[in-house]
Amino acid sequence: MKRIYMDHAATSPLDAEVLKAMEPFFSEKFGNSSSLHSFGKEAKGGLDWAREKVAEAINAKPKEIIFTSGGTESDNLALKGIAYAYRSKGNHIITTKIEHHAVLHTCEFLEKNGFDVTYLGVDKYGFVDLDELRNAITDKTILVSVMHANNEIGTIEPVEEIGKICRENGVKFHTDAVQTAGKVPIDVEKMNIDALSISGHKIYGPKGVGVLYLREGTSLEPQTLGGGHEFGKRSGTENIAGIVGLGKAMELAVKRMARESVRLALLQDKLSDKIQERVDGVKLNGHPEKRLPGNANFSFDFIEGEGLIMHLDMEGIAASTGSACSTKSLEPSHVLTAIGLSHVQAHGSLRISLGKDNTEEDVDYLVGVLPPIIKKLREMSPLNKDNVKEFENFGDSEHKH
Amino acid sequence: MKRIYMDHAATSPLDAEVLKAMEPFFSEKFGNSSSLHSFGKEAKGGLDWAREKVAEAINAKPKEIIFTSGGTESDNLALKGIAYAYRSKGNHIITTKIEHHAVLHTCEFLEKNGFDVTYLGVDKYGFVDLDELRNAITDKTILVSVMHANNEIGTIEPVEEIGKICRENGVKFHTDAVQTAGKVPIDVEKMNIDALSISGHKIYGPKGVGVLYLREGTSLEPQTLGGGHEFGKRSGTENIAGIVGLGKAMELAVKRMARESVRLALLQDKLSDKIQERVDGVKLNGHPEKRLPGNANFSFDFIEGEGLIMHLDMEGIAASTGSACSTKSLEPSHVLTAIGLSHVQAHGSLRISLGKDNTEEDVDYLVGVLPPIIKKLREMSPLNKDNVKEFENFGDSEHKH
Amino acid sequence: MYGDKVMEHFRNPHNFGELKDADAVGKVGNPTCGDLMWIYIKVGKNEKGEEIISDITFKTFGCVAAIANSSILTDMVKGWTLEKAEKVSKEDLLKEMDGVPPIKIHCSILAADGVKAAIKEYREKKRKE
Amino acid sequence: MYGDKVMEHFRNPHNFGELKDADAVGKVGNPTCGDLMWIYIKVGKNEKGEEIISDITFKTFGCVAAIANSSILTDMVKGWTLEKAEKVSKEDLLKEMDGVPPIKIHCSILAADGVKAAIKEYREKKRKE
Ligand SMILES: Cc1ncc(COP(=O)(O)O)c(C=O)c1O
Ligand SMILES: Cc1ncc(COP(=O)(O)O)c(C=O)c1O
Repeated sequence: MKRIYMDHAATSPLDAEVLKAMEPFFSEKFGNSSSLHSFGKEAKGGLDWAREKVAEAINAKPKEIIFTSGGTESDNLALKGIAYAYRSKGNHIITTKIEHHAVLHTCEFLEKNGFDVTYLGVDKYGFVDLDELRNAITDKTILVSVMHANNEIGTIEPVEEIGKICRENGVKFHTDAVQTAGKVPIDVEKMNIDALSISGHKIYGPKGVGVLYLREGTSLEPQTLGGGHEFGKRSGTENIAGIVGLGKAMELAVKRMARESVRLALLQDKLSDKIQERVDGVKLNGHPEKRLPGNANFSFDFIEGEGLIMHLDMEGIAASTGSACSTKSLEPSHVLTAIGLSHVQAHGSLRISLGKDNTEEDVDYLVGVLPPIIKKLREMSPLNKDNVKEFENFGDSEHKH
Repeated sequence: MKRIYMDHAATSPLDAEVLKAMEPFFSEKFGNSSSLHSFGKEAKGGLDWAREKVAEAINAKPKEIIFTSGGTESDNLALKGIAYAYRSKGNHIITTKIEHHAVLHTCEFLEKNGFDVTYLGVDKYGFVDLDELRNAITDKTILVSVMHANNEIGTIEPVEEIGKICRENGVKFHTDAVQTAGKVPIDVEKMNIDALSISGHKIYGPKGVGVLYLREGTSLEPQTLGGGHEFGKRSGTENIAGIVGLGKAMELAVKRMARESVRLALLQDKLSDKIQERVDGVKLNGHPEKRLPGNANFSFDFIEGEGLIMHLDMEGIAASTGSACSTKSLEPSHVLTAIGLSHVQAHGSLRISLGKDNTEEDVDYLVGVLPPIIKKLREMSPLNKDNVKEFENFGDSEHKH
Repeated sequence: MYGDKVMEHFRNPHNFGELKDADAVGKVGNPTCGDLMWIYIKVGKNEKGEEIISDITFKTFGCVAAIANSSILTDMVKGWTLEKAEKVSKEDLLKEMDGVPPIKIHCSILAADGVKAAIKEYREKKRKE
Repeated sequence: MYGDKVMEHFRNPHNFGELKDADAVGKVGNPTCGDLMWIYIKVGKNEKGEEIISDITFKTFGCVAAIANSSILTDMVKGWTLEKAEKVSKEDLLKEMDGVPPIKIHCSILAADGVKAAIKEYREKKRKE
């Protein structure tokens, strides 16, 4: 059977060119970059090369690039590292209700350890309100963390304006750019960003490698201690092959960005239009334009997402419902409830995230197989437009299993 | 020029079979293991397979295996994770003066955060004294961390006895087995081990992936928060290719262990004998027998190690002096000073760590090129047996740059 | 995550849809938690004159496990006496579901509650008659 | 880590070994920190009658940078007047070393101290004569 992967926001396949760049570092230039000998120097060469590539891609300096084990570690390191480094200045952090769990759970950890965290709400499109942000800043605020684009609904936040507000108030600004790096232009100077998280596996790079950009002069308490790698900010023998892979993936992504983002946005538009044409009781979540190219997030009335995903999987289509990570909890996506969806609507969500190998035909195929699946699930569902109202009020956050 | 790698304690090349096992997970079975669809299931399959392989290798259960980004993270997670989880029981930790910096610097961090740490000394071979350990345990002691084998001098510690003492005293026992996993038999049951660190790149597996074995029922405060991966103990999208590589590397290492450890021990004996035969003023550091197969650590009188390494490198031989990581500090190795070497002797150390591709011929070649290098460096050195005494007293630890 | 049997029942569920002339409907679950299940029953009599479930269908909003256990349980209890069906064991149902992950246990046994709720409604209706 | 010039001087150091009939020896460094350097000088006169370093050698226990800067500086100051050599600039020497890592700066300029120490010893010896 034909298999069509449409879950690129969860992860992506390694690009053949990226693998080629990594290959010499598996068993030829395999040294430990700390070693004095030639094997060590070769490894160091790869490390330096990748650092430059990543720096170039976001208009940073090589020494501002810290390699980590992924987006989750980058988020943890940024938040804990900056919070503890500036603890004497204040204990207030501002973030949003729609961040990835790597940010949210780290904030909850910090709350348990003497920090106050303000979680900004978002409007129906998922946008943070800039005035609300301004009002939330106090003289104890040390850090603002707002994601560049949301991984579920794809909404792109006004980070440049947020950066400006932070700069004006002398507050550090971190942004989780795991979904945008290599897909949407990033300029840490123009955007006034002090810290930024990137993950390799979202851009056809390897899993298990990420980046924390940290502006020169920004203090950070290291979280992983040892041999003093990465300018003393993140210890552990460097995953050179993975780091080179990330460097190559960033280079390719930036090179392809202009064309690919237009192509994906058009594909996504077509997809959204056709689905809304052929299925009723469907809603596109997130903002219609200011969204990640290729991301489409729908809510289908009266049905639940897992069954939908499994039926699509049986037709060869890989997609997701809510966040990929949320399969460990029965709670519906915190992002979808934050934009005002009831729990019933949130459970009926489908996220399609298109990528480099997806074509018009793939979209046509999806648009063909989806309506009968929705129809079948609705036939099976006790919910309908006459009774759904009585169940929608369950969307209060107090209700727990 | 012929290039001979003899620095396997720093890192090792990826085994071709390991790469082969990893390959399907780069761009075919590339899914996110949390995803519901078939790509996700394939990834989950790789993850489960590797978890079983690692568990088998150390006589643990699959659910006791937590994948991390490497040995450094495993050490950090074990120490901080257990220390904070048992904080209400006590605040005392016992370790040794010869641990890797990943353990030592984490202990220093814990000291700054309300914990008391006892650093046990070692004898001239590098052995911890079991009575000293017994005496150090108080009713506030919650954790003992003693490495399985030292990365510099190769000495294998009596972990089984240490585990027994810890068990008798109701204290958790962590061991850093980064240098021994796959090289020396490990049985977490027999050895009474509660937590154990492993790193992929020391056993012909990939860099950037490691394991923390954590005994069922042992509490741990997670340090990297997010999607709740690895049983909620270590979040971050799993590096499936890397994890499968580590699983394969462990499987191969265990299969080859019996033969390979004998072969390497014999090669190392030959190397030590020949060097001591042809060069005077040389001493083998560590214990003559209870050492890692293939590890040889020498101190050459009157010369400094960096120059020695660089001369060997020019002859095509990759070796190291002190710890690979110590190139970031001018202090001589804390391990060599802990076994009683003066700073001058410690600076003159050479670590040869043999691996699977090293042959008798390689050893002969090293034994051939080494004596003239030592001779040349000694000719250049102001130190000699008549004046060295006056400089050896500088070995006190108070002296700092 | 799910075994073959669960997937098979999810793919081709038995007994789904409204039962037009149902004697009672058991409504269980809560869409906030992602599942809502209606079990329709029709009650008849066996040769001994005992009341039995002569027909049963379901309508389910929920995950794969919720749909599969609706199908499996309705298959199972069809023809059972009300007395027996009332005591249907959640453990047995879970066994039939063949190893669902812990987080899915709740929705993998919901149909048992559904059948009980339907029988209860049937008895109450009868009492009022 | 090191540039070509440093590596070349490390590989084939100039002016190493004891200077048998040296007029003075400057002893600097500290083996605890990994370097110890002895600079041997012989003092002569130039046509103007000024005292110059007519010959110079070194013995060094230390890293690549320590050995290389011994070689480079002894090359450099050979023939210089004591007055000029006394004021040899550490910055100039560091420039000659062509970009050593920060942690190696200490041992990359040690030879300047060595030359100064040797000249100082020479002057003291002369004063006592
Ligand atoms: C917005 C966002 N932040 C952080 C992460 C975590 O990154 P990683 O998967 O590399 O741990 C993800 C993806 O899982 C993400 O989408
Ligand atoms: C004993 C020991 N512990 C920990 C580590 C750190 O492991 P990694 O290099 O995977 O971070 C090493 C090697 O560097 C080691 O030899």
